[in-house]
Amino acid sequence: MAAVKNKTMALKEAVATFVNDGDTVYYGGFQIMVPMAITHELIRQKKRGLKILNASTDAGGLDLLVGAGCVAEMHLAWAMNWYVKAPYAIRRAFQAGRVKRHDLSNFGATSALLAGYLGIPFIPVRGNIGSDMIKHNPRDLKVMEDPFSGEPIPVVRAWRADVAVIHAQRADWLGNVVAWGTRGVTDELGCMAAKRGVIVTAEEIVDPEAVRSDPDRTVVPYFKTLAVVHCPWGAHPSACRGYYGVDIRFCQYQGKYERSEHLLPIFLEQWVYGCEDHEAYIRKYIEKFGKEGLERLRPVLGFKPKMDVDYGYHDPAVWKGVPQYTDENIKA
Amino acid sequence: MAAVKNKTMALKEAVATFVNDGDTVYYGGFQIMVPMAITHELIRQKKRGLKILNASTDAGGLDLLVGAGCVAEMHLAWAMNWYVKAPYAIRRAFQAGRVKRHDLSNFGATSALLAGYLGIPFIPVRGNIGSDMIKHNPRDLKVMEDPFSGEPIPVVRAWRADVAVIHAQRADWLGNVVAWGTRGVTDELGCMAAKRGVIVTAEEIVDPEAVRSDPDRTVVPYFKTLAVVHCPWGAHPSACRGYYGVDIRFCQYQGKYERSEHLLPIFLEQWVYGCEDHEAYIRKYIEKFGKEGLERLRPVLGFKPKMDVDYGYHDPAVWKGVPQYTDENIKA
Amino acid sequence: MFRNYKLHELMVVRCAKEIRDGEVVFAGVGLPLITVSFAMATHAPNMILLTEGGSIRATAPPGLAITVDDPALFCNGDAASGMLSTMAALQRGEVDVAFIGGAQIDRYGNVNSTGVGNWDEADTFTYFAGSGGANDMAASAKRVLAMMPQDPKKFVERVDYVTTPGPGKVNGFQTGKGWIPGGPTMVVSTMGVYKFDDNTREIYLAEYFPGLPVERIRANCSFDLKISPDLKQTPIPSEEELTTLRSIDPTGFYLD
Amino acid sequence: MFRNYKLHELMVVRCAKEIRDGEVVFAGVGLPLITVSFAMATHAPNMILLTEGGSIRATAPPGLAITVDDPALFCNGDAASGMLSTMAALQRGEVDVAFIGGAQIDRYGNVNSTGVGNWDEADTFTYFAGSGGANDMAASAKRVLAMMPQDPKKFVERVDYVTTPGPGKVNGFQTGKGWIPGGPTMVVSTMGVYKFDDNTREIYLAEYFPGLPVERIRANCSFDLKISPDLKQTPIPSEEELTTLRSIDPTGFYLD
Repeated sequence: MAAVKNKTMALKEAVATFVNDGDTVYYGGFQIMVPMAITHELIRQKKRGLKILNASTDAGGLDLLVGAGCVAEMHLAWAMNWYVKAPYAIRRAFQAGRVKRHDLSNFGATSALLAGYLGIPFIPVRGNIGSDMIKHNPRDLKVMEDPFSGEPIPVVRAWRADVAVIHAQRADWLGNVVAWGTRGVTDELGCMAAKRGVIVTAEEIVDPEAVRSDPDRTVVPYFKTLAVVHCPWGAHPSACRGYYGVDIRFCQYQGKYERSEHLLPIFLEQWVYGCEDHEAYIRKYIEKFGKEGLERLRPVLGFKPKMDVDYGYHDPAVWKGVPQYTDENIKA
Repeated sequence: MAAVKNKTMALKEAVATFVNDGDTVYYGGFQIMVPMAITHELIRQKKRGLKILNASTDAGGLDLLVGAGCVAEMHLAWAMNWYVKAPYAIRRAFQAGRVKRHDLSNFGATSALLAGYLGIPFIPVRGNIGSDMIKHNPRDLKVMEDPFSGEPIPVVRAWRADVAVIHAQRADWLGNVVAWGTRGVTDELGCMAAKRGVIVTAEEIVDPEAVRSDPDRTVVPYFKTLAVVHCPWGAHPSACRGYYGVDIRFCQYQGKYERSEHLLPIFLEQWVYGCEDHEAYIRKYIEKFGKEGLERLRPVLGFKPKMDVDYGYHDPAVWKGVPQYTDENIKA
Repeated sequence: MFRNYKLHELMVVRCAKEIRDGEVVFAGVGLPLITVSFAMATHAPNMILLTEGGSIRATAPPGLAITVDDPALFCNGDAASGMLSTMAALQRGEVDVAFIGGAQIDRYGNVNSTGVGNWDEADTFTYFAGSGGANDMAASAKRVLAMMPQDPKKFVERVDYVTTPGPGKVNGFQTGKGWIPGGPTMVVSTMGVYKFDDNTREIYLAEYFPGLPVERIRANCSFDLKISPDLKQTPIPSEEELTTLRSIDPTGFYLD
Repeated sequence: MFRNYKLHELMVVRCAKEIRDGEVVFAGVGLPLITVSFAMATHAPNMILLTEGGSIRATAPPGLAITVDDPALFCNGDAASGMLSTMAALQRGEVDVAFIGGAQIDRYGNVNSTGVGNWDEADTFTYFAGSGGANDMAASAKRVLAMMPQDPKKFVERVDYVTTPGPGKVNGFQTGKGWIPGGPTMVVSTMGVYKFDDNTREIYLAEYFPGLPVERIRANCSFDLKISPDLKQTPIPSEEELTTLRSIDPTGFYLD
């Protein structure tokens, strides 16, 4: 029997192996769980011409990626570093014509990811009708006639990435990805729709036996996963549910660099190119802002499941030798 | 402050209050988790003209409902009492013109429920193209042109019931419904799409605090729920995950009655009309087939979640008084 | 009477009054989330809270949330199944009240949260974040409250980009026909409260904030603002209301 | 040589050989589920198992499952997110092999699992269960194995109801054009193994079961059955194969 494949690897190797220039990339997370360690590694490896798909993204991760010149197009609803109130690098790149934006509403984008997940070519949505998004994003949005009612209805094109990049709470070495506290928002959709598969950084790597004790929590099953990377603090400065909160001060600090065309390269030099990997980035953080900076991010724990759950199995062998139930009516 | 509403009630009251003749009903479960106690109560109350929506259904529950004359139309992919290899009462009702069948593939039906869940009027599917289902079910299925690619693609009309009826492992008295071991297959979709809401029978009723300790497991949130009924063995003779397996011998016994137009009324008289409620039905079962009949259905337990999960909360009050992070580059 | 409350407190207390007990409310981060926690703590204890990150709650979160997928929203939540589940409730028409923000609004209630300038001449266009869920909320909620800062560049004749169509005819689609939705139904700015004329579908000033002369409100609006014949002053929050409100955000994270 | 194995055992072992290690396999209840457990236990330890109830597994279930949403399929499963998740994988084209059953098949591989008789004259129509997932499997899996009983009423010139279109032109749709799928790719009946001619898209006998003369197989088919020039006998299961197989269903729940 062939050995079951262990998919754990270093982030450097995962990104080098599974992300190509020009790829369409599902970019995971929402306002938290932003795949920041992967973002830095994409920048370090000077990936170019990426086409990004996602619903909404915060904490400036995508702003860094665009500012570093990795992105050619973005299909999405919302991109921000909320803590400085704008996506500065994206704004500059759009003005300079370096990046194309294809805007949808948040549920328009989520529906496009859902259609990709379902393997269907498009899906109707209720939003977007009458907006300028229909004018400016004909690639993703059309208004058609509902063949059942004859009424006009917007439809969005299915989004399917080549590769998905996400940060998760846990994964096993086989590649099963576990999320709790809202099942990953849109990550389940974006990942399953990805054609080649998923690169996941996780706070903890566990044995498949742990995941299999509660398969309802799996949001990405192993057969979609390309690489599992053990990466504590992999979403920093965004939050990771149950592990750390948003580092608001660092988002603001990073945001001040994002704000200026001249300063951003200094940030990238110091915090991305100048750090060999995410561990080095966290070491630099501690050197510069102290361990108390990270300590401040620790969550209040104690919100633990309290229901007694058992998946229970029934063995059909019990039926062996049990006679048919019958009575006077059905004897024949 | 108004008191929070307790939605627990007797099944008799729930069905009398929330199901009207002529209603479109999402019929829960799949091969297991069939809402059998609700089925019996619908029959007892002589509900008429129901239009049933579901993907696939087994264990003869729907066959009894049709055989008792409650159903006018069925939109679905598959109906069976697998243990006698046919849906006999449905077959007879179709032949006599008493029931209309609108057939889709299983994922066609699931997609129709998903479209109802999403609040969109229709959704594309990959299956059904070229089949006779397109000829015979134009109400639910059309082939249209994908507005993005121009290729032909089947679409199914969204299904939205007036009311959904399901059996669940647990619910709280507020109406939150919990499922584990595959998240209810299609119940989450059929229930959320229901316009008036959901009647749920559950093996156990728990406090909201228990459910809230693990909100990822909620498949129907309380605001969609009309009535919560405590009903152990409520899916018998189908299975309830973690509580009991399929009662194959009883399915076969019931199936022998389903098989004959003349025998079915005797079954209904003895096991449905003749039992005041589901408790009486279970008492009758024990009288007739012994407690060992139920004991045989006990699952093998010990398949319990083993991951240490904490939803973790981060208090933004920690940021009070923490100065901005800065350095020589961004002093200005 | 002008010193004992803050502008945000006035806005939040005013907005909260639009929520009726037992309603389904879709709230984003920031002031809307404070607003619903305040409503739950006062006149709407049976309110049902939905958020974009997928939270469904019968109770206020255990503390402040600073993102729409904040762990706070899921700790002791009633359900948590991702954006699909709550946005689907919105699309099914089950949301009574939703909140949106925006950077520009025009006389016909079109809201812009995408950017200012001419989109077709990219170098003139200053991108904000994008629609996010704003367009979805306005498309499907029964009542839509917009909370916005007000100045002449923000209250304009015609928004530069229609992110969220208002209750009139936009881009060839007439709202209110068939299922086609109707945009914001009320606007609470930093200066007053606005509603829409059912016939002309034009915005008008319904309430002015205490101490703000109508002339100053007009001056912060670059179109000819209609004023309600029944113009009222927005009520000043009571001491009791302020005490409750401040207990929800004790460090002034949002309210300061 | 005809006495030491059962017909179902022969069918299961033959079908299992169609599964290659590492493939994604969609299996329904009964013989298919036994087939995949057998493949996992022998030559395909890295097979990926999906079921209609939503199970995704790297390992065989801890025991026999008797429904497609059986608890057995989720105990120690790798993922369990309902029918959406596995059927979506199917629609995305990620399933290598799927199994279907059926009550009738015709010379062009159309399969009927809906009912026999004339649908438009209801009183003549005997309903079976309906499509279930059969149509979906055949529409989207790369290879589709049909396991069916064979007699002249089941192997017919034209099925009474096309539940699952075969690899030819049906109801105006030509399979294999664009994304339009192609129906069953192999049929294992109770008498032999069938494949389809790439040009004529017609079914032909590729293997006969041990001890069954081709004439008897022809007699159990009501159209003029084509026979492969390379007709082979289906291999008899080895002792080792039978031992492994019987350990999966020790009480003979399916195999007897």
